[in-house]
Amino acid sequence: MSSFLIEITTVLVFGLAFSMLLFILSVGLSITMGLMGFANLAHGSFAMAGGYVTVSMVSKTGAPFAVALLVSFVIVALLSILFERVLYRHLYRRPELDQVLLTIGIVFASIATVTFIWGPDPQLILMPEYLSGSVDLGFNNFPRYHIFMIVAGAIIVAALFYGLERTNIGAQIRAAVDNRRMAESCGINTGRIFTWTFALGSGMAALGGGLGIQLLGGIKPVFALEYLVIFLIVIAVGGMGNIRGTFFAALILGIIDFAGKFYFPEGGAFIIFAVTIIVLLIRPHGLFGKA
Amino acid sequence: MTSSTGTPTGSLARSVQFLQRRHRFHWAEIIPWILAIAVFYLLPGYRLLATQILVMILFALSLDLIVGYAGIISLGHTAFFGTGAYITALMASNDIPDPILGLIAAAAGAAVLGLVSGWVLLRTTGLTLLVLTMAVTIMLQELANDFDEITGGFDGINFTNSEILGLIELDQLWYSSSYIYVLVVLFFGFLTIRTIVYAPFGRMLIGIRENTQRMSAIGTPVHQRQVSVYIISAAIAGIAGALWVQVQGNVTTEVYTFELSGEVLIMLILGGTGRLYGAFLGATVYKILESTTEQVLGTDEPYWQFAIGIVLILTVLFARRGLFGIFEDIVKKFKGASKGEVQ
Amino acid sequence: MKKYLIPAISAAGILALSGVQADAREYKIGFIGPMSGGAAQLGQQMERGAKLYMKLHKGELGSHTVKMIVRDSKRPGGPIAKAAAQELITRENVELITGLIFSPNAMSVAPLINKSKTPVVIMNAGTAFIPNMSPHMVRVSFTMWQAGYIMGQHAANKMGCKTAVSGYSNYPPGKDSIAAFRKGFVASGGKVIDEIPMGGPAKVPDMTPFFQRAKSKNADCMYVFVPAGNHAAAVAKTYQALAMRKAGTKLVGPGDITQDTQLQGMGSAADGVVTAHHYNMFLKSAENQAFVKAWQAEYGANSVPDFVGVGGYDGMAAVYAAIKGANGGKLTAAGAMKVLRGWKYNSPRGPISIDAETGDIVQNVYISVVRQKGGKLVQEIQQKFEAVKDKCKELKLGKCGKKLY
Amino acid sequence: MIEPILETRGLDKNFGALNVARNINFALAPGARHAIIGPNGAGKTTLINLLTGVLKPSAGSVYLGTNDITKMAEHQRVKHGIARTFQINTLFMGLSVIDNLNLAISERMGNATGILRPAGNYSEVMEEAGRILSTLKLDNDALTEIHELPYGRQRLVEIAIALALDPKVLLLDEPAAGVPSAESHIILDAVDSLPKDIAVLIIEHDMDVVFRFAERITVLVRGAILAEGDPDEIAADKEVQAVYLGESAHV
Repeated sequence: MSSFLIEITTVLVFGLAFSMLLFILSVGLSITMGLMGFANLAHGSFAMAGGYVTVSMVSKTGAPFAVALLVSFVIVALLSILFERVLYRHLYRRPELDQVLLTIGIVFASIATVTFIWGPDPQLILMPEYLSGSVDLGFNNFPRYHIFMIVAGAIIVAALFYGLERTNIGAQIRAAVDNRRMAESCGINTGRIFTWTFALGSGMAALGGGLGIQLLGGIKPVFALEYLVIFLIVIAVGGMGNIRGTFFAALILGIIDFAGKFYFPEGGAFIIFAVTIIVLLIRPHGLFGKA
Repeated sequence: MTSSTGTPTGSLARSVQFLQRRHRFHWAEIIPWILAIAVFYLLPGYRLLATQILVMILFALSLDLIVGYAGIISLGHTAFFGTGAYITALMASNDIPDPILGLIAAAAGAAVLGLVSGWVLLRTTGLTLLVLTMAVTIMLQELANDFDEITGGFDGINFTNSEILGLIELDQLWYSSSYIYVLVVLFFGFLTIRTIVYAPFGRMLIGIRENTQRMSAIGTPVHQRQVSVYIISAAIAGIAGALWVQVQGNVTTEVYTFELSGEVLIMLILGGTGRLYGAFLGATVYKILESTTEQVLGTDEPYWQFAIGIVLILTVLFARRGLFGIFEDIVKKFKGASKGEVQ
Repeated sequence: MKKYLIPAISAAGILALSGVQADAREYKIGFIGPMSGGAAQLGQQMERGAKLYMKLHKGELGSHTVKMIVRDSKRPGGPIAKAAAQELITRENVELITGLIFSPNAMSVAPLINKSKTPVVIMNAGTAFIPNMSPHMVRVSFTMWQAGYIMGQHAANKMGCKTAVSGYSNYPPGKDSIAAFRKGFVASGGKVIDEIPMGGPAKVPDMTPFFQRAKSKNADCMYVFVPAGNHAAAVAKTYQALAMRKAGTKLVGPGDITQDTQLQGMGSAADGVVTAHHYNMFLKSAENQAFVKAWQAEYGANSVPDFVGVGGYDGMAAVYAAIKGANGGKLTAAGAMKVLRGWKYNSPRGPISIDAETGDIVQNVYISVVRQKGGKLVQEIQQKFEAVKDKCKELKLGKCGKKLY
Repeated sequence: MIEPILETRGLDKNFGALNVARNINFALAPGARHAIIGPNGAGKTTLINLLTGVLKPSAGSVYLGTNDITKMAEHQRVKHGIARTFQINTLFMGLSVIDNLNLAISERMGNATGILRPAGNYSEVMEEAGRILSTLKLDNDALTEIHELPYGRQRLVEIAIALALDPKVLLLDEPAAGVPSAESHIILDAVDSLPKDIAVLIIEHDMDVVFRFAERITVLVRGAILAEGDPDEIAADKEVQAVYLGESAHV
């Protein structure tokens, strides 16, 4: 392989790992905003909760990483149902600004809460042997974890798409996202659909929070706010409520971000934002959004 | 005062009379200014915090023009605040230390940025606009960080202002003259904004917020008007940014953070949008919680974030129109229904 | 009459000797540091160091006491730190201000204390020129130049590196640090082939793209500067994940990348990393061993001090020295500076002193290497450079060469 | 024949493969009372949107008098005298009735961008609003916010706003839609008493209203004009009966 090809492939592999993480983290918010028009800025708090549950499981109980991820999915999904029932549902018909205020309030309170429990330091876990170190793919060494991230991401994405395209509940969700009124008139209980979808989305975020520990330098209290920017960008570029769009947006932005930093480190975060601005000015409803 | 305001079912003449008097000053509007002066004399040790609050009020007011009145939600208002701040700081550190000139240049520079970015960005709405405004701010912050030969980067620039009108030095320890300076600028800024919102232009903005489709159908060039108010708002935000750094004598890239954009938006929603005094209340409550929670609780543990979070949640759940809404409800209870009083 | 007079005089004499026991004074000092937000762990370290010193040296001031008022600077920028300082001075009437993690925090405070003539002891903020901003400031921490320059020399002379790449957090201390490294490295015959900015200091970026770029340059050494705290763990991890050691690039840097509080979390990734720094918890001196023991007795066996904690500890030692110098009277800037400029102290990090002219720290710099021992990571000292001054001020580079007040 | 005040020539509009307007040649005479009828989905509202500039045609042109206004933006057309009402209330729900009107009047009088004088001091705006409110018997509701008004009275505000624009051409999109029949006479009276110098184009489903009001009727089916004539001609048209009246009979 020529050195140029090696470089491109390397960039793609790394970018893909980040893309997968981005998608898993963002897709729930995309659905929430698309389905109910709810501006849930506390999405990052659920992802963060997932990260902390994973860390605690692994370090306190010695549970295997994969088990910890699944448990965090379940716990956070249940937690999000609680939040949805107690807080969110009062605000579905209220102005967006009220939703912003509530969810930012949750973000602040969650940051403070995890600081009390786990302290301000980033929490890390030592990965099992098969996930640490690097693996030689013939043309370059890659971190095992990145490869794992791509594989795990692909499985999760496939499962999600299968669930949405092939199952009854998936069809109901898609119908409700497309046209809520129509779906309701067809007898779909969109309120319940939303609760389940919200739980699913938050659970996915929790998975992302757990999977991201290794890639994002640990899980820490400010996570909930720090990654909000990225979620919003992915969703806007992908088109609100568009799952396929969110996937491609995550793919494009993940790879561009890596390539940008690799080739033009001076550009800093500039490149990903420049791309976002250009895309949104040309396609204000996102790459795959409804006009 | 109150007996003259019209009742909902009153005759046409009384309705017109209500509209003709709507913009008049209510005696209660003097309260914030009295409080501001009282703070100056009674709490001298809190003057820098109080000064910062006054600046934030002006910043939040500028945001209220676009969010509360014109219905344009932005997560990037620090683009203007920061630009005003840097213009002033750069002038002062390059031998143009006059604070008033600094304010004027900051307003002009921010207005130009408002024109350019508004013209392009305001064709979009909702989440897209939110993300675009945020992206612009973050890019400006990156630029300020990268060009640290000029901006001082993360460490920023320290500078000194000359005397105001060649007479009054901006005091940076006891914040006596600085506080008064900011208060005076805030007062005129507030008067300007208040005049604008009660003029036909302000009413027109409310129309845009309520229904852009209908505004087009009555002959309003909506985009052009949105850009106009964006420019005005940008200029005032630029002045706020200039004040922010003038009274502190230094500027860092923090003035461009999107977190600050978020904070000022939260202050505004917390206080209540579209009513001017919401900005006063929201900025004050937020900054006081941020700065004094630990002192009040007598702890070194950082509780402020928790305190703000809880206040935000409770405000949304129980005070439907921000904290100022509580105030309005109380007034209403005392007076019976007097509609549109604080529109 | 005389019978009564003599004991009275001698009593007065004893009082005078023991530092005016009669009116015990409470010295209020202000402590500004990030107690919340992304850098809260640094604020906590620094506060713990300071409080530990106060606890261990309670008796040292006789009947006088010290009350430390903590204020949260929250963010790296100036405004909140400055407001905190203003309130501490005008409302709490503190006589001295200390703490200050981030450089902009310290810089924003400088004009204020120049007005109020309040002495300041900087416990951390590392941008080289800061002490030049006020005659009332001293610094007990470090500058980027101390470690960077020596690391550059060491990499070229002792580690056999002919080429190097640098990666740095893109802000003034980062630029300081790689400039110092470059100067030391080039002076010893090395060549820096790429300098890679790795995002801002506020957020920990994914380091992979930057390290992958560095790897593609095939240099002998990679010098990395990131701010202490969250960034450090990511550095070693990324280095290992990309198998850069196998590819023949050695990882070096200032001690920020092997910060003691982060070290054990790095696992085998940190093994073999070489750093230059003024402190790590594995120093063999009696002072340090006593310090680490006291720390763990106070904050738990799992808690370790790092250089930020030592900064807090030594900073408080300086504060106590200044208070002793005030001898029961008011702590003034002039009085405090008289004691502190030229002050010497046997710190856990070795003997330190404050340069009377610049107000900046003079201290040992150690070259250490990380080793795995008994399932734990330790730092072994390989070489010691004694009484190192700030190169930037010695060479009078840019603002380092000027008075800024 | 009199010069039409509003005219379309060969107007086409498609959304992808969907033709919603097909070669429409339509003329509105000054002072006309003209109705457009057609089954659901015939493209009636689309036609209004094309006339007002909300939509741009795929082909063809729109004339106001002798001016080609095809490229003119919606708000500019309003300034040239084209006003409309909406099929579904499109009002400033949070504002009072008189504030709704004032917005339109200020815009028409060209003082909507004034930033110095308080809105309440523009007496000419107030007088105009008062006049229109009295005409439509809305004066007692002047300070009522729209969302507190019954739907029927909200429809009246739709008309009031359009009148406040002092139009030459008024396009009414099903003015009585959604109004309970007990109240619909209020709307119909208002429509009947519109000033004679305004050319009025009305879209309506209710044939009673159409035949009571219109002097001329155009029938639109699947985006194209099927027939046009005076009410008697249309009533007698076999094709119309088959396509339109037949269908509406079993709706």
